[in-house]
Amino acid sequence: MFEVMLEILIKTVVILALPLGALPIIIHVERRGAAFMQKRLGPNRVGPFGLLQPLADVAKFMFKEEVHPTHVKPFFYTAAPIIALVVAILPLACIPVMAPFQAFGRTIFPEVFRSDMGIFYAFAASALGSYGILLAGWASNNKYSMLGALRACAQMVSYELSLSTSVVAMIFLYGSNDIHVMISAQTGYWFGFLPKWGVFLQPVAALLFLVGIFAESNRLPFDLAEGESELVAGYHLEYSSMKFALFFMAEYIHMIALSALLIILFFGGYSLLPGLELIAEKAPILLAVLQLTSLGIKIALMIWFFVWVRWTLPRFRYDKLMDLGWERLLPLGIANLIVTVLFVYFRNQ
Amino acid sequence: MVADVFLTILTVAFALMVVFSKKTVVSAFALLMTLLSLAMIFFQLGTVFLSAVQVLVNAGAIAILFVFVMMLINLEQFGNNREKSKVKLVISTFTVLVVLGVFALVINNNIDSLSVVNLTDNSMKALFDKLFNSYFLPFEMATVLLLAAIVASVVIATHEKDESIEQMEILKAEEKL
Amino acid sequence: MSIYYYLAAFLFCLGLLGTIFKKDLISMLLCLELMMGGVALLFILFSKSTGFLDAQLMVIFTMIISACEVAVGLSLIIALYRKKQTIYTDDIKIITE
Amino acid sequence: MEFASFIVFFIIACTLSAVLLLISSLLGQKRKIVREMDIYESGVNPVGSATRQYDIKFYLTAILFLLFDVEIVFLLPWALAYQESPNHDFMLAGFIFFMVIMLVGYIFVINSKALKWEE
Repeated sequence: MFEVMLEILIKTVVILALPLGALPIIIHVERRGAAFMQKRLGPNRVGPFGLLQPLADVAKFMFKEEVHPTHVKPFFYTAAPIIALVVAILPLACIPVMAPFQAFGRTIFPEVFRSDMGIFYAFAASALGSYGILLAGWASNNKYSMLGALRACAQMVSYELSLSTSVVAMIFLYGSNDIHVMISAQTGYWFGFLPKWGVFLQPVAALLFLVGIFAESNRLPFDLAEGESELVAGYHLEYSSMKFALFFMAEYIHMIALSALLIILFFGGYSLLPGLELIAEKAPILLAVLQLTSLGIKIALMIWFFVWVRWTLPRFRYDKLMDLGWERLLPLGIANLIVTVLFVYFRNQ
Repeated sequence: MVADVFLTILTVAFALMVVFSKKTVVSAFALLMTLLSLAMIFFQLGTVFLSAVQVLVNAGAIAILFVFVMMLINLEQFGNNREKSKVKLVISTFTVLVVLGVFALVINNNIDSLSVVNLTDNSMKALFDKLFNSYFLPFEMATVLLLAAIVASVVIATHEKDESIEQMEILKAEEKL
Repeated sequence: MSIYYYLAAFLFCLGLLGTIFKKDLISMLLCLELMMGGVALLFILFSKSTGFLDAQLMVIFTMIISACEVAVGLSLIIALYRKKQTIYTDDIKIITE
Repeated sequence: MEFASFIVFFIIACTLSAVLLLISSLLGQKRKIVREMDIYESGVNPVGSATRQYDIKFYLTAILFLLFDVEIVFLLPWALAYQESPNHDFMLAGFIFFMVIMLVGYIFVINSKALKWEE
């Protein structure tokens, strides 16, 4: 009993510490990346190359005055950032960081809880993401906040549909909803050089999922919820100091969790990157570390892609955004699903 | 056992909040929390798929719908009053007693013979097989029901565009003048 | 686990009472959802105690039906509100215009 | 076991966020300036209330999301059951029926212009 509890605790702490520890680095990379793309310098005063800037930011968030406006609904106003962060963290619980391994006489699964319904759980948890935003907008009792929250919510639910169709297509292809089975189906090579990733099987589904996670995490080009020119800051307009920081953290953790799901479904999850097998063959003891590194590199590239897109594409207009979701991506997803099913059916004939 | 009692208390508290809260928006959020704690109970009972579906459909979509409607209708003008009518009180007491009586009868007669069967992960596959064999026709009929709901809700919610709310308000304002 | 049987009965009865006593339509729909939740819980408990999987399938159908019911019900409320500017049951005793 | 892991994870996540908020409310500076507590509306005096009526399109989006989401969620068990099923023809026929019904609904929604934001 004690051993089981210890195992759960260790897993929980590790799975929480990895993204939370990476958070300041990601934010720093985003700011430096933005500066790089705009030919600016970016934060470079605090510490060497500005590396200590994230720490300074955290300290600033903690010591800032907490403005608690009088017109808000106090309980929900305080609860909203907590709900947003907790809901963003929840999907991380079923994302495996490496293959199951043998230790202490039993198999240890490197995710917080092991269930073959893991992927359903992750999507259910990320479907709740809109509540923190909706609650913040409503509790703030401000027109900008309310409108931003409604927009964000409508946008998130619209893109969730096309995202779900691509997940159905992938589950159908793999024939299983167990994350480990999905990943082991993606290890190996076609023709000796092309990794067996899902993205090569289902490029359309991968595209839908990619667009979907941009909309779900409210990032540019879909950050209508906080379009500065019209809504000032959107749903977190009335928030300050740590409360604002929690929303900020929730957005980035949501990004990490959704990227991890994308990588599990389409880029082989923790399966080794091409080239790393050579090291793994020489030293099998390093396999777990190499898997963790592979997953980390994939997520880092994904995050860099987020930053890259942010400074490349302009923001959509709201009606165009909804039209794209409902009239382009949803039929595309359905058509993709039908074609996939028919293809599999006739191939087996 | 502790988890059972804790989850029950949680659910009961939120359910009471749904009925007795003064503000309808608070009721809606309490309903959301009730549905989520029900999902946790499903999870604890081992039906992870149903728990995920409960979160996706009931908590993820239905509760959002309620909140949206509350944003659409200006609820500040409506209090959340409960009616005080003696006829209703008598009828409802009678109904609740009948429901509880039937329930107690069923539970008391069968609870000893109800053996707890452990549903393992394999049962999920059996569940899906059953859904697409014995329950195939009801499943397809359910999609027809959904189609009917889609058509009905779009038609009902969008008809009579001339009488939109804003124009009604303009008319009211003119009447006052 | 048996405590959940009482929870299911409680949720159903509370929802029923709420549906009878509430005056506005939205709260009545909220209480209907409570009843649906109680029913779903009871189905899962029966499936768990008897081993029949059919009861779990009933939960799926319950959810589909509650989704349809909420969608159409809320549309009706919206239509009513646009027409009469009210959501109270007392104000809509006359249905025809 | 699964449930215990989930509960531990959930409680730790909640505690973490609550502690973060608590730290800042303990360390943060405290002042009381009346103007600062007012509604932010680009610096001018607030006009009207935030609980006004919003566009019905938001509501229609949510309702259609609910109904289509139910359909897509129940495709997931189908996708899992297909490989196991002995009779693939039967499953495919069911899928096609399902999709036809769903597409009829979808085409109706698009034709009714319920989701067009620009008139």
